[in-house]
Amino acid sequence: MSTQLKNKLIFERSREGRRGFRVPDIDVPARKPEEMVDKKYLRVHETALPEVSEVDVIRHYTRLSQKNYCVDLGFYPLGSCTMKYNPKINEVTAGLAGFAGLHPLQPQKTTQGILELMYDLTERLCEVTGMSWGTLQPFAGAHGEFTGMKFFKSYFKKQGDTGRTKVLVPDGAHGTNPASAHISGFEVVEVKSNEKGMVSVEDLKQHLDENLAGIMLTNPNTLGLYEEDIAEIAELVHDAGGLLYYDGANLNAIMGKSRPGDMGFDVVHLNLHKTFSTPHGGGGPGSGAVMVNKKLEPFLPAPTVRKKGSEYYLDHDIPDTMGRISGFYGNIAVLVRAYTYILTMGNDGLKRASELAVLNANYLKEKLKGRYFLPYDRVCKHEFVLSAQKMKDAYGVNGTDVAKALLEFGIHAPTVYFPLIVHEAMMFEPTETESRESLDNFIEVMHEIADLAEKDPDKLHEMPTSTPVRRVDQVQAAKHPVLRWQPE
Amino acid sequence: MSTQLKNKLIFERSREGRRGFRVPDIDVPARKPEEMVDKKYLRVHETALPEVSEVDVIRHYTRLSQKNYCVDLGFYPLGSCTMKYNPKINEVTAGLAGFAGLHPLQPQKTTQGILELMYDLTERLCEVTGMSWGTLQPFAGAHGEFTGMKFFKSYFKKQGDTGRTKVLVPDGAHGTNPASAHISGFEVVEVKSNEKGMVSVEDLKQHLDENLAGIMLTNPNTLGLYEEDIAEIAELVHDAGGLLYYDGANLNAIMGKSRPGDMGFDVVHLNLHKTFSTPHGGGGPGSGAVMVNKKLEPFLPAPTVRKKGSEYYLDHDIPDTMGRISGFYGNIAVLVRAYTYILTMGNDGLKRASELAVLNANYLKEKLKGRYFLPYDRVCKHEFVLSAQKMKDAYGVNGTDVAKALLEFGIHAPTVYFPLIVHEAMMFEPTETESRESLDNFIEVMHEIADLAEKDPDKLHEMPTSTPVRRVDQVQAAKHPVLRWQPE
Amino acid sequence: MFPYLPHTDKEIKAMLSDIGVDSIDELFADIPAKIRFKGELNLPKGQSELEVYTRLKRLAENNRQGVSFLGAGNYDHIIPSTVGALMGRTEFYTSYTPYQPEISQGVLQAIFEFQTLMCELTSLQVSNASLYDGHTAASEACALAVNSTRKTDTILYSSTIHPYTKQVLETYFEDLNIKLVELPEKAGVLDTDSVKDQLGDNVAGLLVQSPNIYGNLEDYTGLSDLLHEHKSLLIVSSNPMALGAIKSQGEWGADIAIGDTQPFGLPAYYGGPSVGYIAATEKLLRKMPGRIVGQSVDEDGKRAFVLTMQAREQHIKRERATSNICSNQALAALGNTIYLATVGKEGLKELAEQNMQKAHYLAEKLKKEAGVEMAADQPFFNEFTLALPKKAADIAEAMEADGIFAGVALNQLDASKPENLLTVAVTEKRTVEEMDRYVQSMKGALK
Amino acid sequence: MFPYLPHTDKEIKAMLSDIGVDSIDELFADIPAKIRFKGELNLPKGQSELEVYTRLKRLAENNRQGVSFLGAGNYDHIIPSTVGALMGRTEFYTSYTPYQPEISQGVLQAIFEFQTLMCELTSLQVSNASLYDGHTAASEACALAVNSTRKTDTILYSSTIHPYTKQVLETYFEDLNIKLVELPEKAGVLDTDSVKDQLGDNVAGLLVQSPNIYGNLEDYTGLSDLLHEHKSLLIVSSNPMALGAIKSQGEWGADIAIGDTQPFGLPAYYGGPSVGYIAATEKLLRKMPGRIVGQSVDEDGKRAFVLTMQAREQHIKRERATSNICSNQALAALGNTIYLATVGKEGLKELAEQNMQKAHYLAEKLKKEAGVEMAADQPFFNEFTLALPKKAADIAEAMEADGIFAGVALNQLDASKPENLLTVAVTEKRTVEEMDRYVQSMKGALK
Ligand SMILES: Cc1ncc(COP(=O)(O)O)c(C=O)c1O
Ligand SMILES: Cc1ncc(COP(=O)(O)O)c(C=O)c1O
Repeated sequence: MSTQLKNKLIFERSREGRRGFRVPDIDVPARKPEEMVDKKYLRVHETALPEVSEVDVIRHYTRLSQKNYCVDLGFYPLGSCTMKYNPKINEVTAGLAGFAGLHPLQPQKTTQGILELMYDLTERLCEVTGMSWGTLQPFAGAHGEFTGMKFFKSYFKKQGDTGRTKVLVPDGAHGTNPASAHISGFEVVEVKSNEKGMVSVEDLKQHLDENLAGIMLTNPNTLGLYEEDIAEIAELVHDAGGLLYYDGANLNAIMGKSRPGDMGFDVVHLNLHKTFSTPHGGGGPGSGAVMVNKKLEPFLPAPTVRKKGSEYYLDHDIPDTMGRISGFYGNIAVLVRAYTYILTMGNDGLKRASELAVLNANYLKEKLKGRYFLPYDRVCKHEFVLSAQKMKDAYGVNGTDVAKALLEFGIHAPTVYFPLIVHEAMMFEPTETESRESLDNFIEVMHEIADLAEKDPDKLHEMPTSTPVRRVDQVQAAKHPVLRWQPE
Repeated sequence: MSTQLKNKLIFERSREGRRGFRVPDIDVPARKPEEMVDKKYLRVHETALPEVSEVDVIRHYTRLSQKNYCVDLGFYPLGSCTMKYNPKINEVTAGLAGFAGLHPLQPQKTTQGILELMYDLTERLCEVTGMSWGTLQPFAGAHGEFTGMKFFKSYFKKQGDTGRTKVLVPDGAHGTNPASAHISGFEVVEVKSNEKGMVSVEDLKQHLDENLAGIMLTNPNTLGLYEEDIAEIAELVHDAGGLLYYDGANLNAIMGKSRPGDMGFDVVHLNLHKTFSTPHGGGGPGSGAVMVNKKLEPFLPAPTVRKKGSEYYLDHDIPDTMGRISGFYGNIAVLVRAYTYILTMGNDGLKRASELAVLNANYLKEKLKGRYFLPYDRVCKHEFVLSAQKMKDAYGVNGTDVAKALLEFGIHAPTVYFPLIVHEAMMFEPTETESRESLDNFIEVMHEIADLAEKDPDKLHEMPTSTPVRRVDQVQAAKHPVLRWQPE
Repeated sequence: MFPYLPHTDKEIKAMLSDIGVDSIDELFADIPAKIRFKGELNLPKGQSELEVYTRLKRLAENNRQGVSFLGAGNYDHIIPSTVGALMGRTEFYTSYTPYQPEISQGVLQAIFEFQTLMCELTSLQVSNASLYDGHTAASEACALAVNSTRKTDTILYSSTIHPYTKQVLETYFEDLNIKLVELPEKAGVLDTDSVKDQLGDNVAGLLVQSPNIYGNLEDYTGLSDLLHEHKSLLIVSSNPMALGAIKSQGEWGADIAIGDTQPFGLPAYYGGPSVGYIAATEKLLRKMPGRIVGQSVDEDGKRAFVLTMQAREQHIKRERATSNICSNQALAALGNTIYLATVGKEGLKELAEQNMQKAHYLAEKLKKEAGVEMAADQPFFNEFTLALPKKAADIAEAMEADGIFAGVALNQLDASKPENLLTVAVTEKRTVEEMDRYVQSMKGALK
Repeated sequence: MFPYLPHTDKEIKAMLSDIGVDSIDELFADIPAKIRFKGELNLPKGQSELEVYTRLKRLAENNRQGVSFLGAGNYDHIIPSTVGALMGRTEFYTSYTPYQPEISQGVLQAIFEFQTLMCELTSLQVSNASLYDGHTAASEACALAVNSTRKTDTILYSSTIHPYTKQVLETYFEDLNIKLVELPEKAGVLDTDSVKDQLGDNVAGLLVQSPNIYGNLEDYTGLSDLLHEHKSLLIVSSNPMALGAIKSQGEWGADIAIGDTQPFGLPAYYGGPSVGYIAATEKLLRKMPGRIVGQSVDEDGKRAFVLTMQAREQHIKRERATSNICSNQALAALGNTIYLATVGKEGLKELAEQNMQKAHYLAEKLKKEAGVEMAADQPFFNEFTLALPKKAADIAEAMEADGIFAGVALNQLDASKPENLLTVAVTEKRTVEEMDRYVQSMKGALK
């Protein structure tokens, strides 16, 4: 049966002696490894790598690809992830051989083009965020957060202020925030949100002591709400001797409208794989570029790109640098895409993108709040959070059920169970690249799901049924971990 | 509902004023058309071209693509079509900007690379076919056939032999053969096949008169059988003053094993999109390169690629040329792929490909003939023909039913109802790039279908049920033709 | 070892034994010994990807490109990134002709959209799924005219059509009993007065082209009425990019519209692949050459697309067929479809206008600053012809030294044309700087 | 107009009215006036694809490439055509992290295969879904060691590991209460005698690298036993391409294997993206950083893959997490997977052997013909270090004039290294002609 062929692992397609690749004929003496190197250094066991033809490889992964949803297939309102359309021109420019073939250690006079791009991109990201300079090295958002925390560390070290060990993180923060602060050697203290879903200034004030290193915030916050008191918060933290860190995952809401630098942040990480349209690749690679203000510039990770006259170079000579945070200079291919996007959109386009992202989110919110509970009912920015708690209480239909039902309708689920401050949270981020009819289709589906919840909840519990696999047993996966294929 | 979104035409996604493409700002005076050209020359009616965003375009055609089967998804035993794997390196080389950007009329000193490729490819195709020179211009097999017929015409014209108006075509020939002879101004006479499924020499002899221009054959023929008497046929035709034309659609069976030139053919067309692995693109573009022997070389279409010293050039100076058969020089991007393939395979690989194509076909044939009727039971070459006639008589299951059942099992159907000399014909061509397990899976499915034919024929009539659409009403399509979308 | 040949030795042995033979050679025993090929093909052995790529890359680099003002049927237009991204979907490019509609809706629907787009652009009612190129499309159109009109044996064509089209027509019709009669030009356009003289009941149709080979727009006012009076058909060939701005074939009253869609998202690629388009009036449908996709329903009543009207085709008609085309240029037509969807209604208009604006800018600047003359004073779209004081080929060669492909010397296409005619194409891609450089270079070359 | 913004003015109006506001600005009224951004960002306006492409192309062309003998963690290997073709499938590259397994089996299964491949290569039991790069993988591995061993506060590392790895470790650990202690080298490899001196119950683990920064292979016989006696872990970093020929981490008895998979089908791309791999013994599973895919079944009992063991991750653990990694390098890991599937078991062996053969050819030829010396007499894989009579950077610069990137001057990575050390990498892509040219060029540069 053909299904049998279709559901194999690549290892299960292996046939002894089959080949999918021809190595060029060797043009130097073909000595055996043991003639070159003492046997004790050589591999003992054969690997069970697959033995397949090129045809096998292509068919296997082409079929696999068809078992995967993606932005190019439809709406992907995964909150906090900014799954906007990834423009094709970005892929074209990222594919240019003049970039792809560069070795990170080749002489800098032979890499002026890529260095100019990095310089130019840094400058533009600074303009968007209102910061002074930055680093493009962080490989993802969390890596950017770590880098941000190292700025805090380096700054206080330079100040000789060793007592500042505490970083404040709101209760609604993304998990990476506290984790990043923690692995950087900070003690994490949670700040409560108030009834409006915003950082409680009252609670914040409790923590403003001489141990305060600073605070990590995202604004709009993870409820999609703009922190009204952000200016006051910044003042309070600064006055207490602390620093402010901005998690840029939510920047898509406010480009050209409000800049973290102007809000008072000292350091900002950006997720280029969100706001700047680089594809997420099924989990990465992304880029967590970090921008800082003048105060923190001396602590940039080494090297940083600079310009002298008309020459671009990697500056390793940063006396107060926090050190090296990655092997080379970051996910360069991602940077090329982000740069392409910024050129394409320009100042007018970036601003318009934010405006329409916010328009789309508010439109959705208004159209859904009648059927789903909206815990914080006010104007939102790029995303908003609904709760399935009432539905769960009334009909036994929870956030997961709604998510899985959406899959059945051919749409990606929202982010569920985050932020933690909302029970049965469902976080929707439509992004600006969705058209009105796409939103309307989604609204219709969501209403249909709400109808089903009332009338036929069991049908929802069954869903999805038409996806490549149905609901997957996560408990078994975790309890009896099978994490690799085993040869017989 | 999302399905509603998914099944639209691009026109039905249109929204007034929506844009998917930005034209660069105009950098010369932006005059209105009517300021440049008298109004009578200008378009009167607006077009109903779609108004969609880039996102719409990408999603629309990405989803459409997923409604299409292809070689990269699985087995495609479509007889006479040689649906072998299309190597990815061919796509890489065909994508080289140094080829793609060339204008056909730019100075030849600036196109030495592509001319060398064309020259080299011609040479290699001559070696494979045993011919002397050729043209790469024909856009597809049928175009090659036309070109072949023009060689006949030109040759006899040169001989002053105007009475040779008759071209013989076997009853098993592909429809393009008689059609090509006809549109070239020949009268087509059908030659019968004998009980072995081969050209009847007896019948052939009836037609060997002074009106004979020649014969069109493919060998192995459309039953996948090597014409035993080919040498005698060639002698007879030549002795009668005729020429032999070889339809190269079936060359994949015999590379390095038997050459049309050695069989006695004067002109050969090749389907580079079959034997030489260039993808078929859902119906084209292909290439129907034509090779000829010395006798016919003077009649090549103009221009032909030649070499003088180390310089390649397009020779327009062919006194006895048949003329021009296409605007420029053929489907060059297809030629790049075919050339890449020949370099990759080499003489050893091409021969091996034919050997394994024949091995695969015979293997399938032997495994299926127990359950399906094999009208000509002998060793086959690259393909073979079964008949569903007995199944139809016994259970009401015809060739179409078998074909549609295969679709249900995720496999492409064979060619059905061709050749015309076999009732309920089903023509299978596995090609060399299918692995044994792929064949075994197919055999299993075919046996299951045979079982169903006996036990539950209605189930077969229902199939397919899980494809993007089910059986399509062809009668309605032809009776009430709807050949375009209409704006409201 | 060959990466595309999956068979292991063990598998081959087992398969041979299942077949009941001892060796692969036995499977070739039916080839008579006397014509069996015994040696080895005189070709190099197979090579690795790296080696092959290195060779191809070297060949690619052994071509040179310039700032291109070359046209004459092949143009340097912007190709939106969507085109490559979507044509690169393997489901499209590694499928065969959509004979099995149930698993070919992707290709079928795209072709249906292509047909619609061609109808919209040409203002005609039916289009096929594609022909090989614009030149062979002309011969198919003429054959269609002959086959749709009774007792005709003559095709008229304007001397202003592309010379290659003429040459292709000659090849296609010289062995049939069809006369090709060329009508003269006047001031760079068809001399329409000549039509009447040649018209008669034996005339199947008249083939004209606008923009013509000089780039000039022709005025077909009254032409279709005149032809129709004689039951002859009007066939108009047009650069489809021009149709974004100029009068369409249907608007001129043409019965058949043809042309070459290379400008719609296809790379120049040394001339191919492109697509020959053909659209016609409803009446001509049953004689239309090539494949056609129609809309129908499946067993569940769902909209579905399918190859239709196949009774016209050679599979069924065989020696009675009036066209032999089988494989066409489907993937390239898909490229056109994606292109047109991307640029859209307004984009095509804008692009067409920019082509016109830029060509007019350059033409005027050349007249004013380089003092050269137009070969004729006629309206044009994105291409115009200069009558130079020297051989056009020499001027082009001189300008090539400045990195500019200055245009097509028309006598290169047709030796009977004057040597001093240079046809210059200006697309939306040419910048004002490039055009100013062109003028400087031309001035230098003329000295 | 922006091709990615689908909204028409009409639609915007209708949506605003549905929301109940009059303007988009109203939706931003919650931004306090004082910090609202009022001007325009000081960036150019948006541009068309052609303009953007032209700019990017110019930047790309403003880099130069040479025949590369550069390594030090990034190598010029053959990339089979399958890798690009499949990584280019939009279903893979435009999807997010596979949080919804029902519609993410493509990515999930591929990662599961990646994990298996890493286990096979390293001879260890569990692998994660990827880390950022080989250097950050080292710091994750050290953190894993610290977190899996009781009451330890020290990480030992060999002075022969990549200097950048050391620097990254310093950044990661300097603010934690973890001591980093460097162990000395002897003749270009770790002085294994020094391990004993530093070992104690406070030591979480020892990080070593083979092939090391000089390209030398190190001998870890007995090392894991020694460490395990102190309940310390052995962490071995290896170029994974070498694992096709050299003893794997598991075979040396390592507890954790790390490295960077750039050699497996990823372009050099100025250093990124690549993938940090990490594999470990079963025992360490619950502390493993990063995402992990597990096999399970769906409701119908069908095999299915899913992100698992998420209790380890920061989404749940938050400030108690021992790693913060969230997005990883999934697409690049997919590239690795396709690469390894394509080259296969025998291909990887052959490639590894050819790397070795070619590097040995060049090294011997350099010794013999250019009279240069190896920095140490040690076995090596595809990279070796020369001790030159002049500054390595100067030699490299001189050779660059011949179009050759001669190698990495080690003091460029670590100022404390002697100035005369040049590390030369030779992959299967280097031809005998290129190597012979290298020797000639070196001879010239040394004059
Ligand atoms: C608010 C927020 N912060 C940080 C991150 C971490 O980013 P990354 O996954 O790129 O490490 C995310 C990602 O989901 C996020 O949503
Ligand atoms: C035997 C044979 N001859 C000729 C042709 C025509 O080739 P093309 O479709 O390339 O015009 C075919 C194509 O199916 C064929 O099978």
